[in-house]
Amino acid sequence: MYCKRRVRVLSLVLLAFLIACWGVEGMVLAQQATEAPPAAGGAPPAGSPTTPAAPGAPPAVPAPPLKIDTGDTAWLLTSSALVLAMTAPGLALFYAGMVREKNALGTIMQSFIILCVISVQWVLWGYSLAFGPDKWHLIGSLDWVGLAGVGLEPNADYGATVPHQAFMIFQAMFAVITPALITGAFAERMKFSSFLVFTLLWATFIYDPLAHWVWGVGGWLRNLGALDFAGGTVVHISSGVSALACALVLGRRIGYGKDNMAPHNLPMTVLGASLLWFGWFGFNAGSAVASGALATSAFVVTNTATAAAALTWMVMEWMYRGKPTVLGAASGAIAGLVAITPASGFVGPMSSLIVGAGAGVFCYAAVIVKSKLGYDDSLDAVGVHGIGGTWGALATGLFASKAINAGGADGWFFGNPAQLKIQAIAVGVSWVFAFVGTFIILKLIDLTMGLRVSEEEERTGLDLSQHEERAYGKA
Amino acid sequence: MYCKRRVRVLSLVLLAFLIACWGVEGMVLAQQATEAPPAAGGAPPAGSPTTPAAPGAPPAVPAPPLKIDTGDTAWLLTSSALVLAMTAPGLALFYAGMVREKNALGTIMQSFIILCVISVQWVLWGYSLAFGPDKWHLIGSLDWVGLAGVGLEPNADYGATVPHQAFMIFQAMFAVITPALITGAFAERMKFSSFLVFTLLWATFIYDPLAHWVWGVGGWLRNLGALDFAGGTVVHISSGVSALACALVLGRRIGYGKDNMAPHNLPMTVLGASLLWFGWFGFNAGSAVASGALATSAFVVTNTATAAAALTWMVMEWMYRGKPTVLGAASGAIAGLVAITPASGFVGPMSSLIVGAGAGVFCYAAVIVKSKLGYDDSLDAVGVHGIGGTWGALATGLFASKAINAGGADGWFFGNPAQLKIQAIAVGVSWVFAFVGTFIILKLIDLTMGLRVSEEEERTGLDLSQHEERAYGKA
Amino acid sequence: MYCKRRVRVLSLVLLAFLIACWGVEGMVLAQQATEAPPAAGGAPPAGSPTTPAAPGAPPAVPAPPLKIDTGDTAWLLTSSALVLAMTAPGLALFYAGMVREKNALGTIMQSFIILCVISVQWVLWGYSLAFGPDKWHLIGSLDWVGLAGVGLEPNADYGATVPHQAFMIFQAMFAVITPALITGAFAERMKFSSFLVFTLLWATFIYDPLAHWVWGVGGWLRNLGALDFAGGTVVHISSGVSALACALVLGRRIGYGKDNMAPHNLPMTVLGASLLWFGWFGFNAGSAVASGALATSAFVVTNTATAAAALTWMVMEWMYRGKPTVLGAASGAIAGLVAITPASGFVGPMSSLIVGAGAGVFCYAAVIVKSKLGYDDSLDAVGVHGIGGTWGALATGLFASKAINAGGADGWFFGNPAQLKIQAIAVGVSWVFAFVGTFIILKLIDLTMGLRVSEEEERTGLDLSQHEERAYGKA
Amino acid sequence: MKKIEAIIKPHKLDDVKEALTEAGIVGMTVLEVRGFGRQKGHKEAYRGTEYTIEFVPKIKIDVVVQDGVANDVVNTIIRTAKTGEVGDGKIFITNLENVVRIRTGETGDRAL
Amino acid sequence: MKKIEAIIKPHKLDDVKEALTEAGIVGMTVLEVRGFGRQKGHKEAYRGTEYTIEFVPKIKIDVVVQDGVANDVVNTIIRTAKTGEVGDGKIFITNLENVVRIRTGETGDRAL
Amino acid sequence: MKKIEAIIKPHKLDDVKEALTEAGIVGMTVLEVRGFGRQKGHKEAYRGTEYTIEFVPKIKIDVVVQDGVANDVVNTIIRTAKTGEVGDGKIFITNLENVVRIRTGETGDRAL
Ligand SMILES: Nc1ncnc2c1ncn2[C@@H]1O[C@H](COP(=O)(O)OP(=O)(O)O)[C@@H](O)[C@H]1O
Ligand SMILES: Nc1ncnc2c1ncn2[C@@H]1O[C@H](COP(=O)(O)OP(=O)(O)O)[C@@H](O)[C@H]1O
Ligand SMILES: Nc1ncnc2c1ncn2[C@@H]1O[C@H](COP(=O)(O)OP(=O)(O)O)[C@@H](O)[C@H]1O
Repeated sequence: MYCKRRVRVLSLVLLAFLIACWGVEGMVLAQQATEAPPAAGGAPPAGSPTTPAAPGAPPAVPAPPLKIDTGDTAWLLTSSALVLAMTAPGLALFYAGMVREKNALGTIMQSFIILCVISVQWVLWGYSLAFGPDKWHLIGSLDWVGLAGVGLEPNADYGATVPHQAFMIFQAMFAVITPALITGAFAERMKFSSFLVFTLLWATFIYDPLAHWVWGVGGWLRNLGALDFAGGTVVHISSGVSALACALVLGRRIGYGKDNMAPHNLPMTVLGASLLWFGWFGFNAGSAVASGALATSAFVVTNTATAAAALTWMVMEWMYRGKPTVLGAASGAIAGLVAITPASGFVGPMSSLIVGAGAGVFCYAAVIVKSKLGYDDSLDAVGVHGIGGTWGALATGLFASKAINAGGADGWFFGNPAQLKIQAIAVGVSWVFAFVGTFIILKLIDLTMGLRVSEEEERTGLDLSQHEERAYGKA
Repeated sequence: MYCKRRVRVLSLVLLAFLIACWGVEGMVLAQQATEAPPAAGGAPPAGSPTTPAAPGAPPAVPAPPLKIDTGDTAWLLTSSALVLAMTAPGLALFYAGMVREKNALGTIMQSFIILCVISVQWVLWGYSLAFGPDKWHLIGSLDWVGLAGVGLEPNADYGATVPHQAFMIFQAMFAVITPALITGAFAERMKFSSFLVFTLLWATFIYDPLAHWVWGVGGWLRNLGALDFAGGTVVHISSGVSALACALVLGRRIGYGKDNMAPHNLPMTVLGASLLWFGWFGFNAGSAVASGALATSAFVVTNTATAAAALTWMVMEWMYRGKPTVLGAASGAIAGLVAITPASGFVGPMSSLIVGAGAGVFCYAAVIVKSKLGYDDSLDAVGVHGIGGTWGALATGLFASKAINAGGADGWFFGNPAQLKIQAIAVGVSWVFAFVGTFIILKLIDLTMGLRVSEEEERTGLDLSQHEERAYGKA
Repeated sequence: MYCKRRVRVLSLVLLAFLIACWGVEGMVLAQQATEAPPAAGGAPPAGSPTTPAAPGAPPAVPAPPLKIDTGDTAWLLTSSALVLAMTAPGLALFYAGMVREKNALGTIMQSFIILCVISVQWVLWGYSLAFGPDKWHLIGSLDWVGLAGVGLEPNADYGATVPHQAFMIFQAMFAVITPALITGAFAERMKFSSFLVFTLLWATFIYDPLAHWVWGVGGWLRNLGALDFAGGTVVHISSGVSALACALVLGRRIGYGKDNMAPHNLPMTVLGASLLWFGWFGFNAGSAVASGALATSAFVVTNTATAAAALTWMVMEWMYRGKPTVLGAASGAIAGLVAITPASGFVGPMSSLIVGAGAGVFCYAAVIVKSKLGYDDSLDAVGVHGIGGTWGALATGLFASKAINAGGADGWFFGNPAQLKIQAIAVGVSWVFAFVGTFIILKLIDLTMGLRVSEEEERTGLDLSQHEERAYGKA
Repeated sequence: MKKIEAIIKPHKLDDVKEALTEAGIVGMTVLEVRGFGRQKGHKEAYRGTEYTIEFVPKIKIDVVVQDGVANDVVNTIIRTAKTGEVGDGKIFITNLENVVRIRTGETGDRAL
Repeated sequence: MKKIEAIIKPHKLDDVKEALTEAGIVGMTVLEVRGFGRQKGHKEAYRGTEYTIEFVPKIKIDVVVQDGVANDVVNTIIRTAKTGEVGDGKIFITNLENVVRIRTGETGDRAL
Repeated sequence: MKKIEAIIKPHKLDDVKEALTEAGIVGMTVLEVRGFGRQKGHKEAYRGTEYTIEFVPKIKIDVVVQDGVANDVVNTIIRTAKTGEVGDGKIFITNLENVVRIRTGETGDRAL
């Protein structure tokens, strides 16, 4: 009986697939047609905060057809691969090492499957919502759904020397990692099906609009002049604040504050952290959307801030608790990477030392404070990404300098206090939008399908209860 | 006594090495002489299926000396490094996580040592057999043995803008990973010495000719017009079908179907799968042998198909068995990567969604069917690479479009049903050649040195019996 | 009480940070001012052993402003990221897998925190000491402290087609990995605080001067004509010989030769070794400081020598002990990478086979001999880096060929026996300088703060005694 | 002296340990075991293969006590380890001939 | 009641478990141990260092049964765990004072 | 026959094993356990959270011997496992009803 049902299911799926295969032929044909002609953007290339020209580059001459530069494209593709590696294996292992053994696979799965879900969502509608032709300064239109019109010619707005699809796939990796960061807040207790729905809704209704506001041509925060080189607001504040909403709505894990919830595999966590550091060079230096001076500058400050933050966190801990820890150093590094992200294309190496040190101080303090407040942000997504991202976005308003990036702006310390105010607005808006939006999505899911696994499932662990697998089998 | 023997062995080896060192002086000198002059190919650059010009590029002007492009070279070197990372650590961990603890090292060793063996074989004679000047449309001549004539100038046939050796080393990584894929079929029971011999014979007599047929200038399948962008037939069908021969000839593991053979470390497997995904960008997008529109297109469809396949496999499993598994998602991703490989330079993103979904469906079905048929393809090399590669090669005949790659061809859905037939021929030929060839090699080894470890060694595990090491030592 | 102290510490730190933040404003401003103007080096571009022009490149025309090449920069940034990955996660895991479980985190921490410490040291004063304007052919001046004058324009001496900071950050990764290699010698017994002090002193007083001698414009070994493409003397001999000093001064681990000290996680070690291999392409091929023929050549010989060395070590072991081991193959690969490092930009593929094979023979012999001599170089930093680096530096004097690199020199086998003598001088100088210098630093630390953890701490393991953490927690 | 061996559910270990400590027991030895009994195991699946794992993770606690307090200890364990569901475990009581404290060489009740 | 402790070769666990189940035994507790005896261990080598590992992985099965069936159980184990080679293991039989089922508080034979 | 169960510090295992072998003992079974007693555990900290681990890693050695040599064995263990610091461990001695060698079916003293 049971077996027959299975065979039937299998045959049905096979059949359905074949029909689908045939059916989409038309659609594919249609799409290819739009892919072929150069998607030459009507607007002339404009210096933009996110893709500023390298200092010293000749001023852009309007009109002539855009040419793909092999070096820029090589760097952008490399960067895209690096950012993919941040989510899986990077973040997947970073988080999985910190949970208990019984949740190792469930935690890995969350990052891994987000990579799959958002890769498809982005191609189908996410990119269009975020970067498609502007509507009311709030959202991209649906013109680029299914990548219609997103071809292999450069797009003047988003990278005049690289194929438009290269920019698209680079951004896809950002859209992937952002919801994955949130999973740290609800680790070890969320239902897999609900988690999938949450991810899809959050990406569509929180990430895509926010990305449009800050990075999309016409987006209102971009028009305001907010600086966010590689995602302080869009990626880290949005995920960190949403993580707070998750921790509050889902509540604490069973046994929190009583059971031993020590990380089950810290070498795995350090491996993940190191891969995040490695991949983050693509994240930040790749955000120059070109290979040259600006990418180099972003690369250098990324490394410097990260190192400074790791040392600062370690020293703080040493003074405060008596021992320097490995998890602390790794956490500090991530905090530094987070904080330098929005600033990475606008500040110099000495400034980056301070941005990094600040990340170490503030994020460590946040983590200590959390354990007093009593909400269960299991893997400190709030403390690291929310606080680190906020500090980084504000620090950009302090340390940005046109000497580093002529397409940017000066910060307070370089004579322009107004920039800090703009940054503060962008930070505030992101906080409110992400928190309220996430709260609503979570409540909707809670009322309909429920957010948490049952008590017994939680005790058993996600690996067996959600996936019927164990991380470490014994022969 | 024993000790003395050892010392003598050591001294002898040292002596032998010193003599060898002196002896090769002449050979090295000779080789350097051929290395220095530019190996300018006599033939004018020709658009070829494997290294097609980026769409829109100016038509190649014959005669002028070829110039190395720094961006193209950067991308090709990066890609070569990425493909290396696919074999070790990627595949090594992907496979090792799935075996029992007692075979973890033995399994890792197979991938790792193949990397070493084939790296040397390729430089000595493999590259010459596969890509050297054509003989009878069947094999490369021995003219390029020891890389004689394979210098640092571009070769018009195999990459007009990159050093010839860059193309050579990129292809070396392909030659490395292909036999490594097969090891999944005979995991946990093959004798190490026999395995080494098998690898060397297989590379020389199966891989090198097949690569020549499909990719070598003058190769008969290439002349026929078969499309294989990055190795659907050469890499995946050849390894998957050879895997089938291995599973049949070697027979099942002791205790198969009775003992618990659960994976000993699934986080390791997911780490491996993620690194494979990461490296596969080099595999597919690097196969453009240039940085630009075509590489970008290959990159985008690779990511999209992979994500779609992982989701499809997971959903299939969820419906068929009741739970979505982490191993399933990871396996689906690999299936998607396999399937998009031959198509990656010829299809657009919407087509790639279907190619990926198909991989999820067919490969999952293959894995389920296997467990009914009863042969022991331990880590599903057949189901994933054989079936996935076959689907991908055929799908290329359906979805290929000249709008994506002017140097390619249209598939059935773009008005050219003939292409599917050509693809089917290439698939059929690869199946037969790989199966028969592998079968013969295995039988020869079985008759001479034996293929399997003894029963007691198998029970003890490869780690202790073949290598006298344990994966996880206890203090 | 305790709690209050903590709160006070925290507040103090926060305050101090804010003040610091304000205080550096001036300094940052000052620095930015020097960053902005192009740091056009006064000296005309000169062919130099470390950054030689690609063969066939047009002779450098003096005076015109240097232009950044996007492809070269892409490759250098990619290489920098790759070399970072060598230290963490690469070396961290390679070493950590070989220690006992109780020291896994402590070992990982050493590599990880060196990455942080030296990243900051390098930016603040290390780069200036190593590459800053020459003083007495012995050391760089302090002119470039805090990267003053190290901007985003190319520097003719150190890479005429890439931003100066790109060369700086690439070199930073070299400065990072070198002290990390030494940690293999004192694994499982060094006090964390003393280790930090040692690292800082060693980098400043050993590494920075040595790098200046060999690579800095004006350095006396460079002037002598010593060839060291990517760090045979600077990186491997210096770390390997210092490792010897460490092993001798610190003494053996408790229980050495009696307790079972088997590696606790060999898959982790192979993962680390594979990542080292992967990253080493950046190390060697990146040392061309350009993307093209020379980088390609370095890439090819790196891969070939590594494979040859791994096979040689394995075969040696097979003959000498009876079984080929996985740790042996991985160790051989590292030995090959070490040996080809100084030669990688000067020799051809056939020569590299011999360089690799030699590494396998000599380093394996060194490791066997060590176990008779009785000093405790726990993870064989001496045998692999000291011996491998020495062999590689001498082999460069044998196999170097101007046919490969016109900016280099010919070795003995190519008609220039003098080169071997120069290499021997460089080797000898590095040995003496590194050994004596390290010895003095260690003795100073031993007298003041002590080098080793207490006996009880050593028994407990570094993880708990130094960091109050365990690598693998049990729920 | 009596040796009391209790097989319990893993997540009950902390409760049992605390209760025993409160009851004045100063020493015990704990190990991880796998139990087979009325409590059902679980299913696992890896690609095409399904396994039924019949062994359930359990904790075994060994406590050696003077004869007089054995009953109290047993009752304390029952009270704290009980959930009322199948699989709560068993307690085995054996008679012990002697106990020695290695550090001092003391024997019998004084060694506890 | 008797407590039967059997040290066996790891790959024999499934066979023994099945045979005991067929013989009507409904509960047992299993753990991984390392044995030292006549059976030789193995050699390992890591670079220059060789180790001889004298301990061999074994499985220990604890079964508590009524006095009457103890002999049957011992024979069943002997029959299924035997390979005839050195290292097949040992069976230790102890007298047990009492057994308690935590879930119900039942004691003695009823607790099994 | 007597069953001697010794809980010792892990780094003493090799010494004890060697001393027992010299004393003519040809078999023993060893397992890893966690001990709770007078010896204090350690602290661990992960970011903001601190844990006190009260269990200490110990090794348990089971040796079954003829009645006559039990005392010798106990003394050998005391001698070699003793460091004089808290936490050296305990030795428990039980009477054994019977021993069987699986390979041969021998019982009693001959099975040892
Ligand atoms: N006869 C026995 N001998 C040894 N251990 C037993 C025996 N019966 C049960 N156990 C142990 O007790 C545990 C609980 O037993 P089980 O039958 O599942 O539940 P309950 O004790 O609630 O009836 C088992 O997992 C096993 O470890
Ligand atoms: N005196 C003993 N006390 C405790 N365990 C023992 C004793 N003798 C043997 N064993 C256990 O029995 C196992 C098998 O014993 P061994 O002497 O190797 O083989 P055999 O029982 O076939 O003679 C050993 O590995 C050990 O675990
Ligand atoms: N009553 C007991 N029952 C079982 N095991 C015990 C008992 N008391 C102590 N142990 C074991 O002996 C070990 C050492 O005991 P401890 O009190 O720390 O030191 P000491 O034996 O030197 O007084 C403990 O870790 C525990 O494993």
